[in-house]
Amino acid sequence: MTAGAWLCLFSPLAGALAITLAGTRISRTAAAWISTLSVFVAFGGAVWSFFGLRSHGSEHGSLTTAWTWLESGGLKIGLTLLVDPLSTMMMLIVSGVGGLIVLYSVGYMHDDPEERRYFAYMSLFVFSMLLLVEGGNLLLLLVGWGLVGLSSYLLIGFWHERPTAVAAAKKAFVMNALGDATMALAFFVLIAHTNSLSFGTNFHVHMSSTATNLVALGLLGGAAAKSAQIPLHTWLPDAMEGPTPVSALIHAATMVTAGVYLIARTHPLFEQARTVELVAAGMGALTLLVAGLVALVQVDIKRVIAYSTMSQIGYMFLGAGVGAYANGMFHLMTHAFFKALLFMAAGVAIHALSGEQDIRKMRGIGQSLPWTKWAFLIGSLALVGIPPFSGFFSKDSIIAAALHAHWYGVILGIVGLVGAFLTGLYTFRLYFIVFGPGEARAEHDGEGPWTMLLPVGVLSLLAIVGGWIQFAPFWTPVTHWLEPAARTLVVAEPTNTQEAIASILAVALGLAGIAVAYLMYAKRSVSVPTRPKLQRALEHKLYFDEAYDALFFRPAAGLARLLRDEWETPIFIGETTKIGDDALWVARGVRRIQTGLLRTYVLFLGTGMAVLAIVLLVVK
Amino acid sequence: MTVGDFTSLLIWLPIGAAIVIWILPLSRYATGSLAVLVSLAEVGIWIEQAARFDFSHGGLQFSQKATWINDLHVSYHVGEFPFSLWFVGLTVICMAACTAYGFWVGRDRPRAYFGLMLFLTGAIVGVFVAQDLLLFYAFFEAMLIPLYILVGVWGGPGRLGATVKFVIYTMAGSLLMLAALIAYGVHVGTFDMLSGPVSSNRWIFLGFMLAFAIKSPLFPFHGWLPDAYRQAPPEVSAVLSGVVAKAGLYGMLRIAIPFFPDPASYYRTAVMALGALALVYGSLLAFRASDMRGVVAYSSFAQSGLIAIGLFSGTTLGFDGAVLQIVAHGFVSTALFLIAGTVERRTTTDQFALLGGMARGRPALATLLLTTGVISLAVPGSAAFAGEFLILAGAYHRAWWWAAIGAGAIVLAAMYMLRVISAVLHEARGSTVADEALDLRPGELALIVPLVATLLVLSAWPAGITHHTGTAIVQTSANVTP
Amino acid sequence: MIHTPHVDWFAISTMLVLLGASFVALLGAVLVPRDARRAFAATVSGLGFAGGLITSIWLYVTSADGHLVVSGAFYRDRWTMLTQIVICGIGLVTTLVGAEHVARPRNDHIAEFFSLLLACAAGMTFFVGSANLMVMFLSLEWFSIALYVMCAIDYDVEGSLEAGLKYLIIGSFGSAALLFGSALVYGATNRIDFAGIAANGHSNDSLLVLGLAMIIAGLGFKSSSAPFHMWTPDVYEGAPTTVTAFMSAATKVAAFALAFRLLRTAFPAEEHLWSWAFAGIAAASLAIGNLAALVQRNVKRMLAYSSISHAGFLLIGLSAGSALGGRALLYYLIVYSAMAFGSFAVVAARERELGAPVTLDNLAGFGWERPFLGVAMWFFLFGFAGLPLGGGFVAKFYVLSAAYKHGWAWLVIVGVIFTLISLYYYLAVVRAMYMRPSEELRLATVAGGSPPRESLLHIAVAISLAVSVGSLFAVGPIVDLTKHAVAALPF
Amino acid sequence: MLGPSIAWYLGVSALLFGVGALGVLIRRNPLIVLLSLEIMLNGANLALIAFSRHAGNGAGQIFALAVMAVAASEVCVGLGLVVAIHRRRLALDVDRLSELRG
Amino acid sequence: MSLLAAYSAGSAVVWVVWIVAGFACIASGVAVVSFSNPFYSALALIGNLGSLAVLYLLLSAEFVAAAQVLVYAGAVMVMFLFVIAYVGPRSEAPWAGGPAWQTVASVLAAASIFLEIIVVIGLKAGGKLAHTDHVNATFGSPGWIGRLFLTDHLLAFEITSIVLLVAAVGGVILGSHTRRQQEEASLT
Repeated sequence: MTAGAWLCLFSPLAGALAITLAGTRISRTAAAWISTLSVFVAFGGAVWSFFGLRSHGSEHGSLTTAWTWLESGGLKIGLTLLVDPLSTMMMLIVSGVGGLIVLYSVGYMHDDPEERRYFAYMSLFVFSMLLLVEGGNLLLLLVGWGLVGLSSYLLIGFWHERPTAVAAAKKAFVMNALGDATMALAFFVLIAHTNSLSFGTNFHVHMSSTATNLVALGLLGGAAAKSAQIPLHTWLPDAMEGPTPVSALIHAATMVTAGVYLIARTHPLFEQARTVELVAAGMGALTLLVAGLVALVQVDIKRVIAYSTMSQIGYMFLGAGVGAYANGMFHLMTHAFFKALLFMAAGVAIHALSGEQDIRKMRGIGQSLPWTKWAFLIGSLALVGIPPFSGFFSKDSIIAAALHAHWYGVILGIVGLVGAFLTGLYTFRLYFIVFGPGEARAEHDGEGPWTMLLPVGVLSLLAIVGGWIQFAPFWTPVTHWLEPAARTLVVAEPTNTQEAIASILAVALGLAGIAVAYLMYAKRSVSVPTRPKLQRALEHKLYFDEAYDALFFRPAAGLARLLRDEWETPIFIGETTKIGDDALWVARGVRRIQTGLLRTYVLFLGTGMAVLAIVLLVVK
Repeated sequence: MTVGDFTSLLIWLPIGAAIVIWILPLSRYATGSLAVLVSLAEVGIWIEQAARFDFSHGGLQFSQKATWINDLHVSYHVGEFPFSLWFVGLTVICMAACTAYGFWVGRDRPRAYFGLMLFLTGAIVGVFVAQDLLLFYAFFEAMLIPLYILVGVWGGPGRLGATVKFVIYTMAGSLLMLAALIAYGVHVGTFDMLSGPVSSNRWIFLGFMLAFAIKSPLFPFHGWLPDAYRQAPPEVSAVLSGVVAKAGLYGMLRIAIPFFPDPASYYRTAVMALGALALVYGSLLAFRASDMRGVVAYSSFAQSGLIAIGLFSGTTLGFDGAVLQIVAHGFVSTALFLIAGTVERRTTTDQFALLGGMARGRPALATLLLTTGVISLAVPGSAAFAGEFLILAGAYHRAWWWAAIGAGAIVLAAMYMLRVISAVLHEARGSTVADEALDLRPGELALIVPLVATLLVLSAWPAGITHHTGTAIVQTSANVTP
Repeated sequence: MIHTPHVDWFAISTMLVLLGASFVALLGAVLVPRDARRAFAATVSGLGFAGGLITSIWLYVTSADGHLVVSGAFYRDRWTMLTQIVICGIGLVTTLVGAEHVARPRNDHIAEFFSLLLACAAGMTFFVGSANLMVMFLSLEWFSIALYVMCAIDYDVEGSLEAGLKYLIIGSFGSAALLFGSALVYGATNRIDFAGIAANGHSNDSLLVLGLAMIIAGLGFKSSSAPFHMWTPDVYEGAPTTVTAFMSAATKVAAFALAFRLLRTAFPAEEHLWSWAFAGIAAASLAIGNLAALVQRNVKRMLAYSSISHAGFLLIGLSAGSALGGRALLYYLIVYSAMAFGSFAVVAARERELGAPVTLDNLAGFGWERPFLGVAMWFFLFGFAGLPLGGGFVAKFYVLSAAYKHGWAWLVIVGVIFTLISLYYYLAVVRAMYMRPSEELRLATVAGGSPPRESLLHIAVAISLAVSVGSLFAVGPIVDLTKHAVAALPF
Repeated sequence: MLGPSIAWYLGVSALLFGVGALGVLIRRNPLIVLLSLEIMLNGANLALIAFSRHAGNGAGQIFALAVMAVAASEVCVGLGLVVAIHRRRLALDVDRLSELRG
Repeated sequence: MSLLAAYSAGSAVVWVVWIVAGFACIASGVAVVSFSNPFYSALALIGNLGSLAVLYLLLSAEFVAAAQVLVYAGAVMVMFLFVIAYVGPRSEAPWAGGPAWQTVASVLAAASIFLEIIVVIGLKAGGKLAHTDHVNATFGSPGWIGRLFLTDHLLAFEITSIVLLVAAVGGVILGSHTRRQQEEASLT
C-alpha cells in the first residue's frame, strides 16, 4: 500500500517534468494527455493504497521514509509518507476529482497556445497537493503547503498578459506566504520544545499551555490563509482570474480545503488548545455568514461560486472547530464533488459564451445548454443541502454537531442555519438568473467536447450519491473510517433528536432561501430590496481589500521609498563619497605647504630640528 | 594519493593558468576555451575531493603545510573542513559558470579578462582553504585585485566611482583586520588557525568582525554594494554576490566566532540586530528597486543579514542552516545575475519600466528565471527554504522575535521576487523587448541550467549539506548551545 | 717612524671595485670617441656593479663574525655587506636603465654620469659600513655631492638645475646640522667612534642629547622623512628619472641601514629617546606623504610623496629598535627598493615615449599599449599599497608586527589607516593606465611613432618585478639573510 | 689653559652656526646662501676644535680638516650650479627657482 | 709669585686676543649674512675665516689654523670671487622678498637653534667644560696631525681626497659648455 502512495505522489510530478523537459518536441494535445494520464495513475495509486489500508484495517496507518530530507543537530526530518485513513481519503478526493478536472481541461483549454505550460502546472499542483496530504511530518506538510501555493500562483497567473491575473496571482501567493510564515513560526516553537516535527510524537508531549496555544495559532493562521477564511480571504475571489478548471480544482475542490485537513490532522494539538479551536470555529461561522452575504450581490458567476466556496469552508471550519473532524472531512468530500461540478458547469457556459462571466449577460444560456442546466441544478441543490443530494448529509451533521457543543455551539449552530438560508438564496439567485429565460445563446452548437461533458456527468452523479455513504447517526462509515486518524470528540457525538432538528431546520431554511430567490429572480413578483449603502458595502466585499491596502501595502511601500530616498541614497551611498572629498580637502591643504621656495624647505628642516631638540632635551 | 589530496592545486592551478594566458599570445578563442577548461578542471578536482572526503571524522582534510614567514610563525597551511569543502564547491562551480559566461559573450581583451577571472578563482578558493590567519588575509585581499580591474575595465558607465568605493570600503575593513590579526598573532605567538588558542579580546574581535561585516555586508556597511553590483559586468556581479560576499560570512564562521567565543557571545545581540536590520532594510529596498540587478543586490544584502543571524545564534541549527543557506544563495544569486545578464544582452537594460512580457515565446528563459526566483524567495521545499528554516529555528532559541522578523522577511522576499518575475516575464511587452529577441541559446542554457540543477538537487536533499557541515569543530571551541 | 695600521683591503674591496670602475669610466670620457662613449661607460658601470655584487656577496659569506677594520673606521659585518649587496643591485639596474635613458645631446657627459653613479654607489657602500662619526660624515658628503651633480646633470632643463640647487643647499644645511650634532656628541663623549660613544655617553647628558637630536635631523633629511622631507618631491620631480629611481631606492637603503646601526651601536642607552622621536617622525611622514600624494597629477611627484610615506613605514621598523624591527627594516628596504626603482623605470619609459612629464592623464591607455610595463606597474603599485601581490604585503605586515611587539598598537593603527588612504592614489594610477574610456586613450599617442625598443629597461623592470614578487614567496631565505645581518648589531 | 674656558669658544661657534642658518633662511642670492653655509660649517669646526682641545685628543682637529675639504667640495659644486644657472640666463634668486612646487 | 703674575698677564693677553678675535669673527659672520652685495659678503667671509684661524691658534691647533688660511682664504675664496666676478655682483636687499611669516619664522628658528645650543653649553659650562686637560706642546702640531692622519684616521684621509675628486668632476661637468648651449648662444 505504501507503494501505491509513492506511485500516487510521484506520477503527477513525473508528468510535469516530462512535459517541461519535452518542451515543444511534443504536441499540445500530447502534453494534455500525459498530464491527464499521470493524474489518473495517481488515482490508481490512491485506490491501491486505500484497499491496502482496508485489508490491514484502517487503524494501522503506516509511515514510509525515502530518505532523510533535512538533518541538523537532533532534528531529523525524513521524506516520509503517511498512509492512514485521513490521508487516503484525501488522496482519493484529490487524485479522483483532480483527474476529472484535468480531463475536463483537455477540452476546455484546447485552443490555448500555451496548453503545455498549463498542463505542466496542473500536474505540478496535483503533486504538491498530494505531498501536502501524504506528508508524514509537519515540515513535509508545510512543503506541500507551500508548493500548492506556488502552483496556485502559477495557474492563477496563467494568462500572464492580463495585469489583473498577474496581480491576483501575486496577491494569492503573498497571502499564502503569510500563512506559511505563521506555520513556520509554530514549528519553531515545536522544535524548541520537542526538537521534532513528526506527527504523533510531539502532539501529546506536555508543553506549556502558552506554547501550545502559540503553535495552534500559527497552524490556524496557515489554515485560514490557505482556506480563505476571514481575515485572510481576500485573495480567493481575485483568484477567479485563472482558467475555470483551475478554479474548480484548486479553489473549490482541493487546495482551499487543505485548512480543514490541517486541523483534522493536528487535532490533538488543537484539543490541547481549546480556545484556539473555538477561534477556528468562530472564524468559520463568521466567514460563512459574510461570504454568504457578499455572494448575494456579485455579478460574476465565478465570483459567486467562489464566495459560496468560502462559506462552505466556513462550515467545515465550524465543524472541525467544535471537534467534529469527521463531519468536516465528510463535507469536504461532498463539497469537492458538487462545487467542482458547479464550476465546471459554469465553465461549460462560459466556454459556450467564449469567456463571458457576467451573469446579467448570460441570461438564458440554459436554452442552448440543457444538460449543463441540469448539472448546475444538481450542483445547486447539493450545495443548498436538499435531500437526497450529498450536501444534505454532510452539512446538516456539522450543524448538528455544533448544536450539541456547549452554549457557544448553539450560537454557531444558529449561524450555520442562517448560512443555510443564505446559501439557498444566493445559489438559486445565480441559477434563476443564468438559466432563467433570456436571449444569451451558445456561440457553437453542442455543449462541448466529450472531455468536458464526461467529467460533468460523473461529478453530477457523485454530487447526488456522494453523500449516501454516511447518514449520521444511523450509518457512519466515514466517521468510523476516520476514527483512528481523527477521532471525533465525544462531546460532539450528536443525538438523534439534534440530528433531526438540525436537518429539518436546515432543509426548511434552505428551501425558504430557494423560494425567496424564485420569487425575486424567476417570477420577479417580489422586487429585490435595495439598501444602497449595504449593497455597495457588499459589492466592495466589505472593503477588505481597501483596508489591507491602506493598512499594510501602502505603509510598507511608503517606508521602503522613504528609506531609499532619505537614507540609502543620501547617507549610505552619498556620505561615503563625502568622506573622500574631505580627505582630498585636507590633502590640498597639505599640498599648499609645498611652496616651491627653497627657503621654506630649509625652514621646515631647521624648525623640525629645533623642535625635536627641545622635545628630547625636555623628556630626557 | 590523487589530485584531490593537493588542496594547493585548487589554488595554484588557475593562477598558473592565468599567468600562462597572460604570457602566451593565444587567440581569443584559445584563451577562452583554455580558461573554461581550467575552471572545469577545478570542478573536477573538487568532485574528486568531495567523493573522497571522510565526513565521519569532521576534522581538517587534504591539508598541506609549509613554513612561510618562520620569523613570526606564519606558515602556508591549507586544508579543508567539511564546511570549507562546500564553500570551495560553490566557488569552483560558480566561477566555472561565470568564466564560461564571459567566453560566451566574448569579452574584449580576452587574455587580460580570462587571466583575471582565473586569478580570482584561485584567490577565492584560497580564502576558503587557508588555515593560517595571514594566509587567509592574503587571499582575502588578493580577491580584491582582479575584482577591481574586472569591474573597472569591463564594467558599466559608472564603473570608476563604483570600483573606488568598493575597494576603499572593503580595504578599510580588511586593513583593520590586519591590525587585529597582528595583535592576535603576535600576542599568542602563532598565526596558525588550528593551533591558535581562543582569545577574549573584544577589540581584536571587532577588528575581524568589521572586515567581515563590510564584506558580507551587514547593515550599515553596505554603501559599496549597490553601485558595485550595478556597474560590474553581470558575471562579475554574480561572483561578487554569489561567492565573494560569502567570504565575509565564512570569516565569521571560521574565525570571528570560534577564536573569540566570549566576545562573540558578548556582541551576539548586537550582531544579530545588525543582521536583522540588513534583512529588513535590504528586503524593503529590494522591494523598491527599479531594476533587476538592484533587486538581486539588495536581496543578497538581506540574505547576508539572515545568515549572520544564523551564525551568531550560536546554535547547531543556526550553523548548519547558515552553511546551507550560504551555498544555496550563492547559486541563486549567481544564476539570477547571469540571467539578468542574458536579459540585458537582449534588451540592453534591466530597468523594469522598459521590460516585460518576455515569457511569451521564450519558455526556457521564463522557466529558468521562474525556478530560480521561486527558489530564492524560499518557497517551501527549496534549499533556500531549508536553510532559512534551520537558521530561524536556531535563532528562535535566542529569542522569539528573531524568528518573527525572519518570517516577516520571508513574506517581503516573496513580494520583491514576484515583482521581478512579473516585471520581466509578464504583463504587457516592454518597450525594449523586441520580437526577435531570442530565447536562451544553448550556450547560455549550458551555463545556467547546471546552476539551477544544482539548486534542485540541493532542494531534494538539503541534508546532504546540513548533515555534513562539520561545524562541530567550530562550535566546540565556541561553546555553542547544541 | 709611523706604523701605518694594517688595512684589510678585502673588506673594502666593494668600494675599491666601484671606484676603480668609476675612474675607468672617467677616463673613457676623455679617451673613448664620443659615439662609443655611452656603450663603453654603460658597460664599465655594469661590470663595476657586477663586480661589486660579487665581492659584497663574497664578503657577506665570509664575514660571519663582524669586526672593525682599518683601525676601527669600518665595520666588516653582514649588516654592512647585505646593504652593500642591495646597493650594488640597484646600481646595476640603474645602469641598465641609464644606458638608454640618460638623454644627453650627442652623448655629452654620459661617461661622467656613469662615473658619478659608480662613485655615488661607492660612497653609499662606505657610508653603511662607517664606524665613526667622521667617516660617516665624509662618506655621506661623498655620495651626496655625487647625487647633487647627478640631479643637475640635465642642466639644459631648468627643472633639473632647480632640483640640483635645492638639493645642494638643503642637503648642505642638513649635513651642517649633522656635523654640529657630531661635534656636540664628540664633545660630550670625547669619542667619535660609535662603540666609544656608547661606552662614554650618559643618557642624561644634555650635550649628548642635543647632538643626538641634530644627528637625527640630519639623517631624517637623508631618509626624506617628515618634517625634513620638503626637498623630496621637488628633487625627485626635477631630477632625471633615472637618477630619481636610483635616489629613491639606494639613498633610502643607505640612510636607514646606517641610521639603525648608528642608533643601536652608538646610542643604545638613549633608545627611549630616539625610538619615540622616530615613532613621531614616522607618523608625521605617513600623514604628510600620503595626504599630499592624494592630489598629485604628476606621477613622478606622486611617487615621490609615496616614497615619503614609505619612509614612514621604514621608520616604524626603525623605531621599534628591536632585532625584529631590524629584520623588518631590511626586508622592507629590499622589497621597497625593488618596487620604487621599478615604478620609476616604468615612468621613465612613458616619459621618453611622450617626450613630456608623465601625468595621470597622459598615462591613459598605457597599460594596453605596453602590456608588460603596464602589468609590472600595477604589480609595483599594488605592492606599494600592501596588497598581497608582492613582498610589499609581507613587508608592511612585518614592520607593523615589530611595532606591535614593541607595544605600539597606536602606531599599527596609524600605519593601517594611512595605508588605506594610500590605496586611493595608487589605484588612481592603475585606473589611469587601464580604465579610461577609449576617447581618452587617444591622449596617449606616442611621440615619434612606435614606442622605442628598450630591451635593457625591460630587463631592469623584469628584475625589479622578480624581486618584488619573489620576495612574497621566498620570505624564509630573505629573512634568514636579514637575521644574520641583524645578528651583527649589539642588542 | 689660558684665557677663557671652552664654553666661551662654544658660544661663539653656536652664534656662528645660528647666524649662518639665518643667512640660509633669509637670503635669496644663491652665492650668499653658499657663504652662509660656509659660516655654519665654520661654526661646527670651531666647536670641533674647541672640544678637541678640551678633551686633548686629535680626532676633532682631524675632523675639522676633513670638514674644510668637504666645505670646499660643496662650494665647488655649488658654484658650478650657479654658473650653470647663470648660463641659462636664469635670475640668481632662489625664490625665482620655484617652478617645482605643490 | 712672578710666575703667577706672568700667568695672569699671559692670561690677560689671551683674553684680549680672544675678545678681539671672537668679536671680529661674529661681526664678520653677521656681515656676510647682511651685506647686500655678494662681493662684500665674500670679503667679509675672508675676515671671518681669518679671525677663526686666530681662535684656532688660541686653542693650540696650529696646523688647522694654517690650513684654514691656506685652503679657505686661499683656494675657496678665490674661487668664490672669480664666480662672483663672472656672474656680476648684483645687489639684493637682505630682508626683502618672500612672505613675511617666512622671515619671522626664519629668525625664530635660527634663534631657537642658537639658544638651545647656548643653554646646553651653559648648563655644562660650570661643570664638565670648566676644567680643560693639560696638553703637551706637540698637540696640534703638523707632525702630530700627520701621524694621526696616517694611523688612526687613514680612511678618513683617503675619503676626503675622493670627496674632493668627485666634487671636482662635478664642478667640471656643471661648469662646462655643452654644444646645445653654444648653439643657443650663437643663435642669440
